[in-house]
Parts: sequence; structure tokens; C-alpha cells
Amino acid sequence: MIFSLLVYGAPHSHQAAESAYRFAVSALNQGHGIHRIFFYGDGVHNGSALASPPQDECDLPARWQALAEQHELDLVVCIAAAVRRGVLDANEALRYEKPAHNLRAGFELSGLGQLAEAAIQSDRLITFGA
Amino acid sequence: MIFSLLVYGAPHSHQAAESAYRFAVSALNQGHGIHRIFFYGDGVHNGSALASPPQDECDLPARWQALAEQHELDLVVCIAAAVRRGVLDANEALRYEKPAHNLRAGFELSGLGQLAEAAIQSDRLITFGA
Amino acid sequence: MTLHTLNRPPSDRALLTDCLAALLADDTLLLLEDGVYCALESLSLPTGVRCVALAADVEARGIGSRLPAGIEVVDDAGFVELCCRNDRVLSWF
Amino acid sequence: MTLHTLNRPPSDRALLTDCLAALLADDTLLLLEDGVYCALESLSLPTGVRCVALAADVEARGIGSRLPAGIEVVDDAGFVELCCRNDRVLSWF
Amino acid sequence: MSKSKSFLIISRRPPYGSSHARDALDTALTTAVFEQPVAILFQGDGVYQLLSGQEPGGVRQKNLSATLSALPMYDIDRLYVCARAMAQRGLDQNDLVLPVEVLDDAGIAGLIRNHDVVMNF
Amino acid sequence: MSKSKSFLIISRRPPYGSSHARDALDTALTTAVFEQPVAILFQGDGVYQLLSGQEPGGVRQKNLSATLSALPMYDIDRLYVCARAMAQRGLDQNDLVLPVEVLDDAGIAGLIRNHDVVMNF
Repeated sequence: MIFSLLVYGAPHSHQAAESAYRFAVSALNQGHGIHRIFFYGDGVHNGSALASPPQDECDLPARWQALAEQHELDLVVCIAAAVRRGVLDANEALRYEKPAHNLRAGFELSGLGQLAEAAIQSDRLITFGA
Repeated sequence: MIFSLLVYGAPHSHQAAESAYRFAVSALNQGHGIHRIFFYGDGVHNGSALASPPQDECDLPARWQALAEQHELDLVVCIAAAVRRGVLDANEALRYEKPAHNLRAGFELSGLGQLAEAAIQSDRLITFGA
Repeated sequence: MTLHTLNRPPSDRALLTDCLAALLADDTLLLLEDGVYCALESLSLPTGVRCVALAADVEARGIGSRLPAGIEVVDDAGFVELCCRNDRVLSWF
Repeated sequence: MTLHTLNRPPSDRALLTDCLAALLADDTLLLLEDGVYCALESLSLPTGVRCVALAADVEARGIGSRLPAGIEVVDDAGFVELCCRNDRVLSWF
Repeated sequence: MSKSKSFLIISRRPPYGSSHARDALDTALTTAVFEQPVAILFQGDGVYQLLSGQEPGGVRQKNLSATLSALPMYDIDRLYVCARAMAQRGLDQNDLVLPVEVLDDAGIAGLIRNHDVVMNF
Repeated sequence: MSKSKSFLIISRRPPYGSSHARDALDTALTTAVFEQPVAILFQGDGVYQLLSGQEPGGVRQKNLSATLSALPMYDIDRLYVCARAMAQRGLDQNDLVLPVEVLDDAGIAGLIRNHDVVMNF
């Protein structure tokens, strides 16, 4: 079965992101496919390259990146939600004339259309709300 | 009268930050002093240097910075909450070996003690919760 | 005397109940953000408690003409003044 | 058949009420995160609706021994299986 | 797009206090652009989004009513409200910025079963 | 610090679902380090923080109970719970990880008036 996930919560602020991560691991372990994980609202902060939690806490952005590398996951961060909230890739940093970018490797910024496409193409869309 | 403000919400995600900004402007217009504005929880994103809202939307981090320059405000972002959420100054970027920093000029990272100190030294502490 | 602020709608019943239970005579309850919707309920306030709603939030949500008598509307300057007149400000959210 | 998930405590009464009202026979209600506290209430579920709670969240909150009969505990794999067995997943938050 | 699915967006939050209401509308509009059938159900505090007379300039936000009024142009014309939510708030059709269909609990449960993808905001 | 003020922290959120409960405790501990008198009131879903038997390893979080048990070491020994919150949840002292004083509504209103700074989380 092909899943897509919609993640609405930021790491540390809300448990939704951690729940989504555990779900993704469990689905992959059972041999299911994941078409896309879409980060929306405050969920865009899952794609932060700068998040630096203490060593004894879960580093969710790093875990997403590692999971994506292992399973070739499509991690898409809503571009409109992200730029408002200060999550930029190199292109957007250039466009908005900002001195730095902070989107983590393994994530990409794209439009809300990627959420609609994911819902259409996948057997199930699971929302992790906050 | 001397106020301090505690801001718990991120711009765009929750209205608390905008309410706090309007309160600060109004207090200053009435001739009151503001000892400190402390950003905690998701409020740390008020200190983002990279937030890039559309031109017809309120750019709260830029407004905080301008207000601070005009009135010599002490804008303190809770360091523990900020580094978890990916808001770093140059020092923290170095410490965590991160390739960039994104704390806006006019804000500084400091400990939760600055919140306690603000509550003690000010006549009133006003919380803008989320 | 305490200024209580509340920024959540009345559907967050547990918050509204705890806030109302904490009011004492001479306290003021200021409704702001989504909290202004609480003004549309018949709030049972203790005697001597004043209830006000923040103008910008009342206007944003289009509820100005629906406010019952007994709810005053204050602007941002009035919010600041209320903070001065009370001994402490407690925010419910 | 719909899998409904709920991640807010029962103090968010409006959410719980709307969620319960949307359940039909053969639907499943999965409680997760703070939603597992809803399992401690006597939920009035329509006939033929199964109610389960996510193991990691039950254990985190120390409520395993307090769960009433009729609430099953499922692990993360069970959550994934429920998503497969139902036609759609609707998250209440 | 090879497949077509029917979408139901449930919008439960009041306007302006958080970004949820705006995000729900943006999702509905985007999905409609993909030429998928989209319905919206306003439930709980979400019915406050439909209230007429909103003037959010003072809180520096854009008027949600303008976006709501644009929905029919995107062929989003199946707009529903929860009957309980309206009654609890003492609201009726005359209070709202655009015409909607009022659904009771059974109607809402049936609406959910009749859609392939149901998203809550 | 030249002045001294009495602090009351009101903690209303359940553990683990969000960072509020942790932030409330961190604020209480930090304020105590500044040698200010600090009391904590657990109200609403906040009373769930005190429940014994929490095992948050499965959700990859640190046990809040450990921090709660450390409060007396920081001279935070005035811990209160809301009587209504306990009764609504069918909880009593035996369910909790540490001893607390149960306050009714009048007691809570009085507690608020007796503190200089009251912070809600």
C-alpha cells in the first residue's frame, strides 16, 4: 500500500511530528511505500538544518533526513508556509535577499499542489495535526 | 510604569505575537518603559532573520527590530527554546557546528533567567500566550 | 486586583471555566484574539467584575454589533491602562 | 469504513463531541498523543465502532492500568494496519 | 493527473487567531486547481469564518471573507455547515457571507463516507 | 537582585503532547535559582503531569516525573492542585507521584491574589 503523510506540527513544540516519524518507520518496516511526506503549517520546522536539540533529546530533522536517505523518501516542505516562517533554501534566500538559508539536505520546498498530488496518487493520506 | 512582555507564539502561526507587538507600541506611545521582551516556546521564531512574508502581510520580525532600534528595547530570545527550534546566533552556530545562523539583528539569545529577572524588575509582566 | 486576559474561544470550555472561577470582586476580565467570542456567551461573572473586549479583535471578527450590554470595548491604549490599574496580569490561554 | 484519529484530551469537548458524532458502524477510533486521555472517559460509541489507543502514548502517560475494558491497545504497526484496513483516515485535532 | 478523487476539507478553527483557517482555504483552492471535486465543511468554531462584517485591518491580517467569496469561481460550490455549531452559537444563514447547506450529524457522517480524501484543519 | 517577588506558576497542559508542561517546570526551577519564592498550581489537564507510572521512552521524551520529584530540592515545596480538575478525572492523592495540596476555587482565587507574579503555561 502507498501512503502519504501530512505533518502539521513542529518538533519539540508538539508531538505530532514525532508520531508521524514513528508511523513512517513502521509503515516502511511492513514493506509499504511512502509516496511523499508533506510538511505544512508549523510542520515546516521539521526541515530545519539549524535545529540543535540537546544530545539526550530526539533530533527529528536529522532523523527525517537519515530516513529519507535510506528509503529515498520525498520530503516536501510547503514553500508558502516555509518562507513566512523563515525556512529558506538557497534559491529563496537569493530571491528574498537573505544572508543565509536553513533548509536541511533531503528536504525540498515546493507548492501546496504537491499535497494535492500526494493525496490523489497515494492509497491513503494520514494527517498528523497540531 | 515599567512593563516586560512574555511572547509565546510564532508569527503567522498564532496571533499572540502580533497582539504583543501592538501592546508594546501602545505602551511606548503612552510614555511607559519596556524593560524587556522575552520570546519563549514557539515565540522564538519572532527573532528569525530569514522570515520572508509576502509584501502585503505583516513582517513581524522586521517590525520588532525597527521598534527595538527606535526605543532601545531589550529583545531576548530564550536560548534553550531557540537552539532546539533552529534559531541560532553566530556563537551557537559555531558551537553546534552549523553552517549558518539566523537570529535577526536586534535580538539576543539568553537564558530563562532573563525572564525571571524581567518579572522581578518590572512593575508588570504581560504574557501573550499560544 | 487582577487583570485576567483570555485569548481562546468559549469552545475551550475548561479554560473559560477555570478563568471565571478565578475572578474576584474588583478584578477585570479582558477578552482578546479568539477570546472575544466568549463575549457572545452569557458569562456568569461574580459581582464587581468588569468584562471588556479588545477593539481590534472585535472588529476583525465582525462581532461588534452582536456584543451584549455589559461588555465594554477598549482599544490598545485601554489595554495598557488596565495593566497599570491592576496589581498583576494573568493570561489564560 | 473510516479510521478516525484523535490527538486532543477530552477537555477539548467540542472536538471530541464532533468526532464521536461522525462515527458510523464499522468505523474505528484511534486515540493517540494527548487523545489517549479520552479513553479514561466513558465514551458513548455507536454500535459496531471499535476504539483503540496507541501503546507508546498510553505508556508515556502512565494510564495503561486505568484503561477501561473495551479499549484495545495497538502498537505503531497496528496503527499502520488500521490505515490499510479502512478506506480513509480522518484526523481530528 | 491520471486519477481523480473527491476531497472534503473540514475547517474547524475560527479566523485570525491562528493560520488554520487560511491553510484550509488554501488547500481547498489548490486542490480545485488540480480539477478535483472539493467540498468544505465548516464545523465548530470554523463557522465563525463565515460571519459577515469582518474587518481584520486592525490586527494586520487579510480579510478571509474575500477568499471565501472567491470559492465559487474555483468551482467550490459545495459548502456545508454543521447544524449543531450554528445552533450553539445562535447563528443562521442571514448572519453568513455566503449561502451554505446546513447538515445534521447524520448528514456529516454520510458526507465523510462519500469522499475519498477527508482533511481536517 | 535588589527586589524579591513571589511567583505562582499555573501549569494547565498535559505532559508530552506539547512543550508547555516542560516549559512551566523550567520556568519554576529557574525562578527558584534566583531565590524567589515559587509556588506551582496544576490545573485542568495539568494534573495529568502528576500521574504515577509515566514511561515516555516510547515517544522519545524525558520523564517529566523525574523533574517533578526534584522540585523540593530547589525549595519549591508549595505544590497545589485544583480540586475540580482532580474530581473530574477521578484522581486522588494516591494516584500522584508527589504530595500536593488540593485547593477549591476560592482557594485558587486567593492564591492568585497572594502572589506578585502569576504565569500561566
